[in-house]
Amino acid sequence: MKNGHNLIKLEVRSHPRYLRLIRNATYDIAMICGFTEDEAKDLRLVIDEACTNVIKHSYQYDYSKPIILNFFLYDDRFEMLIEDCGMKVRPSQIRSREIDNVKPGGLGVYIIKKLTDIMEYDPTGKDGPRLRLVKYTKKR
Amino acid sequence: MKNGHNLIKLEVRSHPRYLRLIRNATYDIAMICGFTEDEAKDLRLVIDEACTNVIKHSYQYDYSKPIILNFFLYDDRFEMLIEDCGMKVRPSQIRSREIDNVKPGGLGVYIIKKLTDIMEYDPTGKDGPRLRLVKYTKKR
Amino acid sequence: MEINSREENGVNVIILDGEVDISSTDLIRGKFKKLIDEKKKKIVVDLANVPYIDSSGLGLFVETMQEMGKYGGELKLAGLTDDVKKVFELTRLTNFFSIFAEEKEAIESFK
Amino acid sequence: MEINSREENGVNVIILDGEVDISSTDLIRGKFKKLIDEKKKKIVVDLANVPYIDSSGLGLFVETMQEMGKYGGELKLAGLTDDVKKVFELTRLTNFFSIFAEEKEAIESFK
Ligand SMILES: Nc1ncnc2c1ncn2[C@@H]1O[C@H](COP(=O)(O)OP(=O)(O)O)[C@@H](O)[C@H]1O
Ligand SMILES: Nc1ncnc2c1ncn2[C@@H]1O[C@H](COP(=O)(O)OP(=O)(O)O)[C@@H](O)[C@H]1O
Repeated sequence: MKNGHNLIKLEVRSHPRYLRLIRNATYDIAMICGFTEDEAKDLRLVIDEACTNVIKHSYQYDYSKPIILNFFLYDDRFEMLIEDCGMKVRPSQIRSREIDNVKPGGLGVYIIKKLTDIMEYDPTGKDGPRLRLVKYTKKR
Repeated sequence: MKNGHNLIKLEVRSHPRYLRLIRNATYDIAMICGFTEDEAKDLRLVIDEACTNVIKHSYQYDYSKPIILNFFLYDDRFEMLIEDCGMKVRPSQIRSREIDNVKPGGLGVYIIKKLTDIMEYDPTGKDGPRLRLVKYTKKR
Repeated sequence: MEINSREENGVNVIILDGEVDISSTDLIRGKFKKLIDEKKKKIVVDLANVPYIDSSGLGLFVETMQEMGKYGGELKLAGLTDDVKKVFELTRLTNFFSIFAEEKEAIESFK
Repeated sequence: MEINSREENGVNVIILDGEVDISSTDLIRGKFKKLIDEKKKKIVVDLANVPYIDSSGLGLFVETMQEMGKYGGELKLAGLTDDVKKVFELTRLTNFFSIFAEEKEAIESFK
């Protein structure tokens, strides 16, 4: 299966009730793309963490804003591009805390980084910030 | 939960491998919208039949074309708008066969009509034909 | 879609595992075609592990049944899950096919 | 998310049923808050029916554990499914919490 073009697009509002839909869709897409069940579950968690951060940080819990998810499959990698039109921050501000200094928050970015190969936050998108997440496929 | 605006948009290519994703997403969305499990399963079947017809008839099995699904929730109804950019036919051509004259094909439109309250095929959309499916919510 | 098959007492049993839609009907059709080419008269399709079916699956069974009818064969269905049974009922195909709760019963009915 | 609870031998058992993410953490937090307000020292959370958890759920447990620590209480976890356990391992929280295979063991460990 070789595809360089935009595979799938999912647009929802920034309401937590859509997280489950987003997770299930991501899992299905990852399975279609040939990832193993475990890898698909990892990507399901990654997208949840990324969208939760959009709701919390970018939209400050405003549940009525758009979240646009784009899924691309290339020969060597799977990409997820998460677009929103909320608050932009400096990329350096998207960072996880020290993992061994246990605190209630600050685990989302850590999980995303741990389970993907590239995490790139770009605040300069036309409509708002975008988070680009890349996972290389096994065949690499 | 009251929403008059576009709830959710899902865009995929016209490949059968996406049918499962489309079905699962529709099921999740219907559940979010407050339908019962049985109703959500009906809507899952309806969307499968509609998208299968787009792949077969509108795109003549070209698997690389866009299918755009829009889900709306109004106070009294749930709407699915299925857009493609393939062949347009006269609305009268979208019709099921006589159900008691058993033949291999011709069950899709019958199922769609049976499980929804309104089925409207509009070949005059800007980019191509659109199928509008409406299911009233119980609270009506 | 995973397809397994075996022969038991002269009955060809086809066991389907997975959802049936146009992404899997060609595979299943291929399996049926072989049996039809060999003019097999007794086929049982075990649907116990089929959680979902759409009209393309129903159409395939109707098609196969009608092809088999031409040489006096019959396709019987077994083990339908509730969701799958509902689609057969919706399209009034429950009368067109012999449907059994268990694969075993379907096989024995051919005796 | 469905939450059930009971008291057994002075231990407050919270049984969660469903996926844990920010759509359910407020509900769970409310349950914990009541017990913390009453300075309950022994809480067991039964996660056997939680197929999924994200960092907002982990954060909530850490928060609750730390609040309870202030008055000498402890939160213990039981029945983690494989997928949920993996998220605890990924974030190295398996050492931070006392984790038990069965709810019963977790309750008894408080004796
Ligand atoms: N989409 C985002 N927009 C703005 N800031 C973000 C976004 N995602 C993460 N951040 C920043 O990165 C920090 C770390 O995020 P995370 O690890 O998920 O922990 P938490 O959300 O619990 O603080 C956040 O506190 C926030 O400052
Ligand atoms: N999206 C579509 N575009 C063009 N024609 C369609 C479309 N959907 C249905 N039709 C027409 O309606 C007929 C009935 O469709 P259906 O009941 O699904 O049965 P089948 O697809 O097996 O023929 C089709 O044969 C076709 O002519």
